[in-house]
Amino acid sequence: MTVIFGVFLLTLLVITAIAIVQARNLFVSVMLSGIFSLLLAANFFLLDAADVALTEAAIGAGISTVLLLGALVLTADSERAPSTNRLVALIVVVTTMLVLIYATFEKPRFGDPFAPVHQHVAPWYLDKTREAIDIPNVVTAVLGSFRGYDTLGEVFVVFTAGIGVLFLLGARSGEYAQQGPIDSAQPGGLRHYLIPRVVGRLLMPFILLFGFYVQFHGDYGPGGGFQAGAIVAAAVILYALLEGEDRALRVMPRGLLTGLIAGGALIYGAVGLAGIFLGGNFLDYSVLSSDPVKGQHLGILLIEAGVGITVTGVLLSIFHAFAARDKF
Amino acid sequence: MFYAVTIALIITMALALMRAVIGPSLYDRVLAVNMLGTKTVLLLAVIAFLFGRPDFLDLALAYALINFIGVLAVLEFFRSRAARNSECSGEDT
Amino acid sequence: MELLGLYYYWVFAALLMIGFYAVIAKLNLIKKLIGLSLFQAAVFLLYITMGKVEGGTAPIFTSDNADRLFSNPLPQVLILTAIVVGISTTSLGLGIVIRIKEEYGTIEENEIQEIDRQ
Amino acid sequence: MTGLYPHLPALQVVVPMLTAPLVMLLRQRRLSWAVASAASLCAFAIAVTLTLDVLADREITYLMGSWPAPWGIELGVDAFSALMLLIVTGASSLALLAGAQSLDRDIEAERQPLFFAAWLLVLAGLAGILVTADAFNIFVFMEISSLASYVLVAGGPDRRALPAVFQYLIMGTIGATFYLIGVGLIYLMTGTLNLADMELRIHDVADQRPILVAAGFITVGLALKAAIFPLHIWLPNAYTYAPNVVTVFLAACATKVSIYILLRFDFFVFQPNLQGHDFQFVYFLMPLSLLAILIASGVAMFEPNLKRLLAWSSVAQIGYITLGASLVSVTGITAGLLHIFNHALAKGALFLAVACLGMSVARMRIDSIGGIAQKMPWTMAAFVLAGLSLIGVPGTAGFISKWYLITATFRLGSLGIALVAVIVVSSLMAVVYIWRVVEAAYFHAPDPDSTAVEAPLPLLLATWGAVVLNFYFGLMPAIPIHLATSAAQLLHGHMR
Amino acid sequence: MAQFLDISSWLLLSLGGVFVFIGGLGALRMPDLYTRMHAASITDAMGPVLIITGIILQAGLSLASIKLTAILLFLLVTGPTASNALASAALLAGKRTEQARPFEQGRTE
Repeated sequence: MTVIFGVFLLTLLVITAIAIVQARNLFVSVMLSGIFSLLLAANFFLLDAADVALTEAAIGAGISTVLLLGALVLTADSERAPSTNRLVALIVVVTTMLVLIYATFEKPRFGDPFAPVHQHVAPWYLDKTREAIDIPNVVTAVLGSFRGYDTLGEVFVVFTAGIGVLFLLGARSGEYAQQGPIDSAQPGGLRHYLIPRVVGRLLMPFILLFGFYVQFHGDYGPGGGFQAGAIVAAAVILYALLEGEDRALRVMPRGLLTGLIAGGALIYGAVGLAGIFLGGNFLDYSVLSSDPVKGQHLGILLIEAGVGITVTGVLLSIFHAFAARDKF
Repeated sequence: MFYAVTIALIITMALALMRAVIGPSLYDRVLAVNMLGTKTVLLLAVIAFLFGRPDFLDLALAYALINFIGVLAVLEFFRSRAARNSECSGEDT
Repeated sequence: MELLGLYYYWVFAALLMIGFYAVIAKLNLIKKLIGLSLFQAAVFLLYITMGKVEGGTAPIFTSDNADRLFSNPLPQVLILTAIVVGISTTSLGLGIVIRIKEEYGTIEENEIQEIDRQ
Repeated sequence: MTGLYPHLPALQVVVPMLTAPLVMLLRQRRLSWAVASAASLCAFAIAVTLTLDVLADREITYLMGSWPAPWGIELGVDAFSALMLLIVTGASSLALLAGAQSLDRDIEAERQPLFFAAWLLVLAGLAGILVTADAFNIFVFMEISSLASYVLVAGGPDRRALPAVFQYLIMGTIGATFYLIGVGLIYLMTGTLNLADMELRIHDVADQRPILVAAGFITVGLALKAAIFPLHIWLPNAYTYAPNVVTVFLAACATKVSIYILLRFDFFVFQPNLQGHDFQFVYFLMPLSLLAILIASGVAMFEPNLKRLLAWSSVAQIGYITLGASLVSVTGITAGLLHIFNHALAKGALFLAVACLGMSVARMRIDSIGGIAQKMPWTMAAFVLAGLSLIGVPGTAGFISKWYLITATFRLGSLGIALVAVIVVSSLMAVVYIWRVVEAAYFHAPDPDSTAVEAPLPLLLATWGAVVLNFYFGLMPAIPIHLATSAAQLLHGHMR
Repeated sequence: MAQFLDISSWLLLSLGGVFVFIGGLGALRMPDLYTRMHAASITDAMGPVLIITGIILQAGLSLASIKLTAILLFLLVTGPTASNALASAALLAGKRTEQARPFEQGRTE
C-alpha cells in the first residue's frame, strides 16, 4: 500500500517540477518549489529517511523559500525573455536521460535487502553504533562520528556561503550605493496585520523551544544541528517578518551573528583538535573522556552544537544581508 | 482505516496542487500552498502511525511550523513589493 | 515492486532532466538557480531511494525495534550533507544575482550580454 | 612538533580551514592578511614535509576519528597528491605574500578579512581534495573550494566579474552534481565510498552498465570543473575579471585539482576494472585535448585582452596535460603531471607579471600597454622570461614537460608524428601570442600621459621568484621529475 | 471500552477524510478566491481536529498523544491566522469577490 502512496507522491513531484519550470512568473515558481520540497520531504519520509525529511522541510521548504522571496523582492517578478536554445537543451537533456535509463535496467532491485549497498559498509555502522557510540539514532552517529570529517567540511561549506554573501553584499561601492540614504524611518514588517503578529508572538517561544528540542534530541530521534539551526533561524526570521528587520537586528545584532558564524565552526574544529591533543586522531571523540562511549556522547553533543550555531548564524546573516539591500 | 484517510489526504494534496498550478491569482497559489502544507502535516502524522514509528511526530510539528512561516514570508513579500513599486499588480499574466 | 523500483529511478531521471533543462534553456538567472536546485533534489532522491530496504524502518533504535530490519543510514547522512551544500550554493548564487541586478538593472542573461557588448 | 608529526595529513587541511574563521573575525586588513599568509605558509611547510616523507618512500595514511578505513574517512598522501599539494600551497603562499598591495586596489579594506577567509577556504578545500581517499569527501571539499573561489572571483573590480562568476557557479555546480551522481551509482553497485575499497569491489560487480554510466558522469562532471575543452566556456571570463592575484592562484591550481580527481578516478577505479576503458579514455580525451590545444591557442592569438589571452592559453595548456594522460603510458602520464607542475610555474609567473602591470594599468588591453616596458622594465622582463617557459624554450621548466610529451608521443608511431606536429604548431602559436604582448610593450610608442611606475617591491620580488623557479626547475628538474614519475608509475601500476 | 474507542476513532478518521476531501474539491471548484478560501478553511480546521483526535484515540495516553495535541493546537492556531492574513492581504490589494462586481467581470486584473 505504501507503494501506491509512493508512486502517487512521486507523480505529484514530477508535475510540480514541470510546473515550476513552465511558470513565467518567478513568484509562482518559488511557491511551487516550496511545495516541491514538502512533497520531496514526504517521499523521503516514506523511504525511511526521517532526518533527511526534516532537513529538507526545514531548509528546502522553509529557509530556501524565504531567501528566494527575499531575492525576488530585490530583482524581478517574472521572466522577461522566452527561453532560448531550447533545441540544444532538449537534445542534451534527452541524451543524459537516455543514458541514465540505460543504466537503471541493471540496478539492484529497489529495496532489495541483499543489494551491495546494504551488505558492505552499512551493517557495520548499525552494529558499531550500538557498541561504540550507544545512541539510538544511527544517522546522527554516522554524521557526527564515523563520518565526522564530512560534517566538518559541510559546516565549512555553510560558513563559506555565509562569508560569501557577506562579502558580496557588504559592498557599498559603485554607483548604486549613492542612490539613496538608508531610510530607517520606514517601519517594515507586517505591522498592519494584527492577528498574525499576536499569534506569532505567542508562538515564538514555543518555536525556539522546539528548535532546542530538535538540537538536543538529535541523538534519540530525527534532528540535529542542521535542522535545529534552520528552525531557530526560522523563528528569528518570523520575528523579523512580524516586527521588522530593525527590531530583529536589535535582538541579534550583526556582530553577534558574525560571532556565531565563526564561533560554531571554531567549536567544531576545537573538538577535533582536542582529539589530537588528548592523544587520539583528529575528530576522535573517544579520548575526550575516560570512558570512550561517554567521550563519543560528549563529542557529538559539542559538534552538533557547533553545527547548530554556525547554521543559525549563516542563515540569519544571509537573510539580513538580503533584507538590508532592500533599503537602498 | 488509516489507509483510507491517507488516500483522502493524498487526493486532496493533488487537488491543492492543481489549484496551485492553475492559479489564477497569486493569492490562490498561497492558499493552495498553505492547504497543501496542512495536508502534508496530517499525512505525516497518519503515516507515522501506519509505520508504527510515533517518534516521528516531531517531523509533522516541524512541517506545521515551516508552513506557517512560509505563508507569513509570502505576505511580507507582497508588502515589500508593494512598497517598492507603488502600483502592485497581484495578478499573473 | 520491480516496476516501482524502476519508477523511482525514472522519476529521478525525469526530475534531473527537468532541472537541467531549466538551467540550460532559461535566461532568467533566478530561474536558473531554481532549476539548479531541482537538479540537485533529483540526486537526493537517487541516494535516498537506494538506501531503502524493503520492510525496513528508519535507522533509529527504540526499545521495541531491536530485531527489525533497518534502512541504510549512510545515504541519508550523505544527503544531509548534500542538502546543506545545495542551500549554500543557492544562497551564494542569489547573492550574486542581487549584485548583478544592482549593477546591470536586469537579471536576464541575454540583456546582460547585450549591456556588456556595448 | 614530533607530537603533531603523525597528524600532518589532517593538519594540512585543518590549519588553513580553522584559520579562516579567525581571519574573518579580525577587523584589521593587514592583520588578517598577515594571519592568512602565515597559515598558507604553514600549509606549504606541511606540504614540503609530506613530500619529503613521500620521497623517502614512507606510506602516509591517516584515519579520521580513528575509525578504520572503509567505514571511517581515510586520508592518504602519495607521490601524486604530494606533487599537487606542493603546487597548491606554494601558489597560494606566493600569491598571498605578493598580493597585499594589488588587492588593496581591488577590494575595500572592510571587506578584506572576508576575502582572506575565503582564500584560506579555497586552499583548505583544494588541500582536502588532495589528501582524502574517500569519494564523497572529495565532493564536500570540492564544494568548499568552489564556493570560496566563486567568492574570490566575485571580488573583481569590474562588474563583468559578476555574470562571469554566476556562469562559473552554474557550471561548477552542474559538474559537482554530475560527480555526485557518478559516485552514487558506484556506491549503489559496490556499497562503499573509499576509493581503494571501490577499486577492489568494482571488480566483483557482475554487471558493468551502471559503472560505465557512472564513469561517464564522473568524467563529464570533472571535465566541466577542469575546463577541459569544450566545457571550458566559464574559464576565460572568470580568469579575466577576477582580481589579478586571485587569477594567479586559481590559474596555477584550481582546474588542475579537478584533473587530479579525474585521473585518480580513471586510473585507480575504472581502468583496472572496466573492459576496454583505456580505449574509451583515449578516444574521449585525445581528440578533445588536440582540439583544445589548437583552438584555444588560435583564439589566444587574436585576443585583445591580456588576461583573457592568458586564460585561453590555460585552456590550451590543460589540453597538453590531458593529452599526456590520454597516452596511457608511464612516460605520457609523467609528461602530463610534469606539465601540471611546470604550467603552474609558468602561468603563475605570467599572471604575477600581469598583477604587476595591473598596479598601473586599469584595463588589460594589449593596445593599452604600448611601450610600458620603458616604465616597468623589470615587470616586462619577467613577463618575457616566463613567456619563454610557457612556450617551452630549452632551459626553462616548460621545455622539460614538452620534451617528455614529445618523447611519449613518438612511441605511438605515425599517430605520434601527427601529435608532435600539433605540439610544435601550438608552441609556435604560443610564440605568436606571447610576442604580441612583447611587441606592444617594447616596440609601440608609449602613451605620453601614462603615469605607470614600476610595481611595488613584494609583488615584483614574487614575480621574479617565480621566474627564477621556472629556470631552476628547467635546469635542475630532478625533484618534479621524480615525483611525477613515481606518481605516473602509481597511476599506471593500477592498470591490469 | 477498547472497542468503543476503536469505533469512535475510526468514525472520526473517516469523517476527517471526508471533510478533507470535500474541502479540497471545493478549493478546486469554487469560482473565486474568497469562496475557495472558505472551502480550504474546512480542511484546515475540521481536518486536523477530526483526524488527529482519531489518532489520539488510537494512541492512547503516551508521549505520542502529547505531541499530537501539540500539533493539533499549532494547526488550530496557525491555520486560521494564515487564512485571515491572506484574506486581508488580498482585500488590501484590491481583490473583490466576483459577485460584488458584476459589471467588471470581463476586466482582467
